Amino acid sequence: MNEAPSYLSPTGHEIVFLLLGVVAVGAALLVVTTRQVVHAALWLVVCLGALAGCYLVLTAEFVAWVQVLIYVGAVVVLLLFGIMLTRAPIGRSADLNSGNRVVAAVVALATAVVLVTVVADGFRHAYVDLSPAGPVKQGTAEAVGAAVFRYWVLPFEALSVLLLAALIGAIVLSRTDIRGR
Amino acid sequence: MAEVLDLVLRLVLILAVFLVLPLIVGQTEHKVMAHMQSRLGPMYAGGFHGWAQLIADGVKFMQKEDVVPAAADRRIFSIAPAVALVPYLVVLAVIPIGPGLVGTDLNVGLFFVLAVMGVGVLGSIMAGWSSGNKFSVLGGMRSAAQLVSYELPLVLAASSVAMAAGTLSLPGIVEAWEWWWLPWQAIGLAVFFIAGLAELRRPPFDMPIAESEIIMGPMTEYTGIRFALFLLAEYAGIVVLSALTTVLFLGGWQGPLLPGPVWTLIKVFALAFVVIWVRVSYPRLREDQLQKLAWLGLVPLALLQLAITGVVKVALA
Amino acid sequence: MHILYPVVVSVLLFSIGIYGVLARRNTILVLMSVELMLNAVNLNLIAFNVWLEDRLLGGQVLSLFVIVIAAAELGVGLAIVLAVFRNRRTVDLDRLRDLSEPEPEHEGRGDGAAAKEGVGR
Amino acid sequence: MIVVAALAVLLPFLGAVGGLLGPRSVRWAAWVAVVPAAVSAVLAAWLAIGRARVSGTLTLIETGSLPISVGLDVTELSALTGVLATVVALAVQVYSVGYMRYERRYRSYSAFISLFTSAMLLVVYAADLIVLYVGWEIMGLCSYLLIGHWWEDRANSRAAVKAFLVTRLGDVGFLFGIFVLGFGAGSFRIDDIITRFPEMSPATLTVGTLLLLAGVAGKSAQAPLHTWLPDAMAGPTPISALIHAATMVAAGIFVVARLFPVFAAAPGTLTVLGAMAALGMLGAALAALAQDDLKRVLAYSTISQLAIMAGALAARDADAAIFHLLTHGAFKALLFLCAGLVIHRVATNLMSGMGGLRRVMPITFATMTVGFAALMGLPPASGFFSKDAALAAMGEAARGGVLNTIFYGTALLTVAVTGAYATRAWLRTFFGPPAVTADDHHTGEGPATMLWPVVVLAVPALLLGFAVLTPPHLGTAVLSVALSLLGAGVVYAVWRRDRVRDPARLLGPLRVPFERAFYVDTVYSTLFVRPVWALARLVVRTDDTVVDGAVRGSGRTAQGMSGLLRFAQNGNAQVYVSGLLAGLLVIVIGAVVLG
Amino acid sequence: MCDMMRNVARIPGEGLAKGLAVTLRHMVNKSVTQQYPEVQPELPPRSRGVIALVEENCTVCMLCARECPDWCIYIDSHKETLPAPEGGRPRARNVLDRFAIDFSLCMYCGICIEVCPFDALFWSPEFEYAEHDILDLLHEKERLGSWVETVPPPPAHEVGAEPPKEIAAAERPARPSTGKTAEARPRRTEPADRTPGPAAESAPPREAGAAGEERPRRMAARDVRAIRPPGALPKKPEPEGAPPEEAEPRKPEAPESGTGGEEPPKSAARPERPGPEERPRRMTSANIRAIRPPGALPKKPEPKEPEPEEPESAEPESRRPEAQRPENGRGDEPPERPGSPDSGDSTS
Repeated sequence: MNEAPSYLSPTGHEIVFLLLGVVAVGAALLVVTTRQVVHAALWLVVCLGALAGCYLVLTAEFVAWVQVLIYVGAVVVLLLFGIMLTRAPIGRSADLNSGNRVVAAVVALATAVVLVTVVADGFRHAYVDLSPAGPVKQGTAEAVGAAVFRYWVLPFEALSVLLLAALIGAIVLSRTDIRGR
Repeated sequence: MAEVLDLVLRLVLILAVFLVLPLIVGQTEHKVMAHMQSRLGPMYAGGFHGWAQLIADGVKFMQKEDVVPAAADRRIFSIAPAVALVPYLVVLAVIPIGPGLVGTDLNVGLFFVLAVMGVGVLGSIMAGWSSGNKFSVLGGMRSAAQLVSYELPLVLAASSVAMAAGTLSLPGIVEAWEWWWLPWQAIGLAVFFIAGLAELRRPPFDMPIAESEIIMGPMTEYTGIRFALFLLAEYAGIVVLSALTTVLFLGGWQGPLLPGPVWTLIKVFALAFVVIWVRVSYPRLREDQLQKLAWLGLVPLALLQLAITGVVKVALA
Repeated sequence: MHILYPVVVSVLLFSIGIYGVLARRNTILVLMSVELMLNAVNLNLIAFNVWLEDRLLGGQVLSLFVIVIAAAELGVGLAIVLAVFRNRRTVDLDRLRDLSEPEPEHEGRGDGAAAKEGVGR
Repeated sequence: MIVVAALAVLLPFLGAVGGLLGPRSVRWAAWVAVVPAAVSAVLAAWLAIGRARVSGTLTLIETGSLPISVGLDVTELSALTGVLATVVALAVQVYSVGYMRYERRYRSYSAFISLFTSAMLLVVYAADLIVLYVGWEIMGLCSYLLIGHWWEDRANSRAAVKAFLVTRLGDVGFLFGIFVLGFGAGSFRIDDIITRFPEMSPATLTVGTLLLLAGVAGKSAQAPLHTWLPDAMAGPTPISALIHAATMVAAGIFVVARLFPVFAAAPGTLTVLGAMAALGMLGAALAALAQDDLKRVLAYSTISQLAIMAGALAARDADAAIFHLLTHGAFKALLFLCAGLVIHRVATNLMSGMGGLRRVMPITFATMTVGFAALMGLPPASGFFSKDAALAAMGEAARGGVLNTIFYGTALLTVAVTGAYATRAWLRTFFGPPAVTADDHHTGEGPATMLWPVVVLAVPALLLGFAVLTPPHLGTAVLSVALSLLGAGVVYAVWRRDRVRDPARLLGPLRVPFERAFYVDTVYSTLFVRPVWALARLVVRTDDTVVDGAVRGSGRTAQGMSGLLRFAQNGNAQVYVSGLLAGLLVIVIGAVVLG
Repeated sequence: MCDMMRNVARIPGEGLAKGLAVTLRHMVNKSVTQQYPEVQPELPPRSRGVIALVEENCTVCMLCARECPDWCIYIDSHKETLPAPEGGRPRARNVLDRFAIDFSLCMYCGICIEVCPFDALFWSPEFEYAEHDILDLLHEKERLGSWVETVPPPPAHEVGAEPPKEIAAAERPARPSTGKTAEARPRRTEPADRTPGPAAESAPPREAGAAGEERPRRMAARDVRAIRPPGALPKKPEPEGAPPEEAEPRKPEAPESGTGGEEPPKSAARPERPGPEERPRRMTSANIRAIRPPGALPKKPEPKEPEPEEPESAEPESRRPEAQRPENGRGDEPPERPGSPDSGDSTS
């Protein structure tokens, strides 16, 4: 692409994004380390909200609000619902981490190192101009809607079938008065 | 500088509206409910028919001791009221009162509103869970179930309007509104309003706080200012719901003779009155009835409305 | 904006998600970690969509799809978790070990585990 | 005519099937046993009288390389042998009706005899070596079954097993010999082999015939493999008659005679055969001299007589061998049946328990005297002529070499010893004081069904020599008769001195080794059986510890290893996924670093 | 047919609409709320507000304390020996030291009042005696005595029934009772009920005089209750006797307003309440005093009924039961029998 400016003079977008990213990563860390199940879900909310902010910075406005609507509004509520149905206790539970923890940490760290290395190597010079003077905004509802229904209709329909299947599956799984016979 | 001033002004205005309107609605509820029950309601505070009752209540709430149960999860318990309240405040920022009289005109305003309102229920779930009280947890779970169920018809009904207007921007929708949308979107109006009531957990959809069985649901353990915040959230919710319904289905500021903002307020208060009226008139729905209403009643109706909207839209085009 | 920023954030989120999936005992927490991983992918998709100025908006549309699929996945996943909880009274992954081979030689341990499970059921 | 031959073979077989599957009554079994044997005998006689060579192929079995033709080929030799077999079989069947009347398992017994007869006829009439081998093996089976008829006695079943195994040992060689000859000639047909043997290399011929010889030695109880036969006396006496006279032992000689052109082309084989014969005839005769058991005397005499036939064959005179085979079949059957009568009478096999029977059993005495005379080769009994022919042939051959001369001398010595043991048995059985008080109900002769066959058999035993109108060779005849009488005289002289005591005492210290048949069994036992036992134990132990140990050890090792692996398979999906991701990482790193 | 039509014509949601209509109608209609502190509630007769004690009538028989299911009545007493009048034997009598009811325990069953053989306990409709401290709900005998002022007269007998003789006795002039207690007492608000318009009642005068004026009305009802209106204390009124002039002028008024009381619509609407409602309190208290002896001493004192107005005669009468007690036997008499005040003896 065009000439990438130095990393040492971040633009406003970058600063905001970095702040949001730090929040997201920190919240994600808390999600996987906190000793309270419900706190994990709430930290997940924070993380997802921060991510939505990241999307906003990246001009993906529509996706950002979908993220808030679906994830924060529905998914996390569902998660909390599940947590409560499975009798999560208030306060710390000592056994939220399995014995696999060290292995998991090693694997995750290795993944992070490898991916960061590879990615940093590959996209060091990639740059996109997000300033209003830059390329046209792409993430408006109009643009996304047009894209979905112009080019992505078939996957969209397939997705609706998938959703239906998931709906029926969830109902069948969770109802106890249906007996397979 | 002017921009900043403008922004500040708008925010202050919104904050004022946010603080004032719920109080008015609350007072209205006190009085209207009393009279509907052949009572007088508050009569003393402030002198004339107890007009300052809610202020007095507020003072009282602030004076009360802030009790946190020993078994509670303190942090979550503390922030839950804020989580319940703030989304409504945020939503108010995008609701237009008159032509150009809007906190900020978002491109995807409707979406924003729905998304942010969905966050509000988190507060009630958090409160319910963190109280360390079985009734509260029950209430929280009922809240969650209710929210998940009613979110769908709410969004569907709203999307019907968006479809009709061809925009997600709230001022845009109001501008596109014509009087004949009333019959056209009547089903959507009903569905949206009822689902909104359910999202607010107002009677008759107050299963989550049903005081006769689970005392006050998520709010059982709350006292003082935090409880007041919950109450405020409820009334703010009424305002937001009424305002949204007005903007989406009733044409917002459109109306003859009177200036736009006045029309908006009139419609908002009329709807708020309906909210109160419904509360007084109907008994609480049972949990299964509640779910049945959502899935067997509102969702099909909303889909029907969508279909109607689509057909008419295509026919007009 | 440097694409490296969102990409690195995404990588970190993904790794954290991996850690959560591997290290958490509670099945619901594992599901949350999976959500983290999905979101990392979403961030990537959007970042590259913006960078490549995709005319079809493939990145954003795909991330929308991912969100929807995540919701569906979570619905089914939670249903499974609840079914497991109903049957076993636990959602600890460590204790859902029907995949393992019973240990024939160490009868004592096997019996203990079986007894525990029996109580669970 | 081929149908007649086929019928002759099949009828006893059907009789065997009928006897085994038919009603349980003894009468029915007897008729089913006797009638097919009789019809078969008539048919065989008809074939023999016809003198025409009958041959035919019933079917052809394609094996891929050499076809097996299931066919019958009745040559002159076959016809005569067939008559012998059927007649002896008929006699035995009839005799058995009386002998085995009160036997519980008479049905299976008679059926096996029928089967035996059928198998023998199949051997005799076979046009193909494979078909012959089938009959050969069936005979082995039947001999096992019949010898072990009274299997309740452990000795009997051991004897049966011994007979089976020893003959089996020979049969292996026999089968391979068949293969060698068959592949050498490109056909299993006997005619083809006989006509094509000149095409074969001498080595092939020698090897093939030697291998065949192993089988022959097994079946005909020749020198190294003879040990089964004395033990086979454990079976019922009629069976001994059948086996030793007409069928099984005859089969070996018959096969050599049948394939004689081939054997004749392999001089090495004939030399071996001669050595075997010389060893067998004298050894067996000496052993017979020392036996106390009447049947064993006869058994060893059979070995000895068969060795004489083999000697004749080795002397390249097949006709003499077959002649002696026929006469021997007749008189040996007679002898056995008479011995059966005697045993029936005195209820013991031991000659020490007999004596003085000539007055009690005159018919038996007469017929058995005829038999012994034939055995000794006294004129005019049939044995005289046939033995004379054989000795003449050997004498003829003796001129050709030192070895053959030794064989001839041995044969002459054997004749003398034969006379001695025959006389000894005769005297000890029928003369002298009656050793045992007779049983009440066994006074006199046996039943008619037993007597008649004896009487009938006595006729050919006495007169068969005249049927072959070859004049005796005077020299050898005189010599042999003289030797025979010399032996007999010595025995008689000894016996005269003390009628009660065994004339075998004459042998002095040699008696025990003679009685034990020169410890051949013991030698075998030490040479083969013990090492084999030891080997077997070793093998068993090896199997137990090494082979099974390896198998078990591999199982145990696998279990142990899987125990290690089981730590990974702990059912925790997270551990699995961890491993998966770690592996993926390694691959990615590898791809990045290397690619 | 009609039913069918009705069924067919039923619109879905009709019931919901009806519900809305009902609430809307109620909202438009006038409320029926009583503004209580301003507008006093109109209590029915025999309202159980608080228990009043006529100390003079109490013989310390302990029946009430024993019968009380809650054990909320506390009685202390001691014996006094009276010198014998007219040269008789000196008599021992019980003197009440303490009589207290704990209203935080009381469940207002009224059993104590029912069992009191000497008409010492009465129901008063007074209910505004709430306290900040629950301990203050323990009413000592002074407080209990002060409630006597508020005890209404009994309701009238049925029409045509023979008027109880107490009424007749009440016609006689009574001795003034304690005006002081009446003033100290909390003012009554009943008159508001009686006055025609509720709006006019809303702010009744709080002066003692007005209260005094209203009180007699309720007292008047006591006439009908007939048997035992407790009244002035026999001895104390005289030392206290300062305020008679207050009571005196009212006496004539009360009958006037009672007889000519045409104006209260509600009292008119309730025919069971006779006119004498308006009778001044003082008079009724005189009545009480007049009636007391017959209630206390069923049979024997009756011939002396006319006299009891004399304070002097009160003493002998009060003594008389004690004098009789030995004759009546030892104190195991059943309490129902009015003429056996023996229990006080046994307890004291």
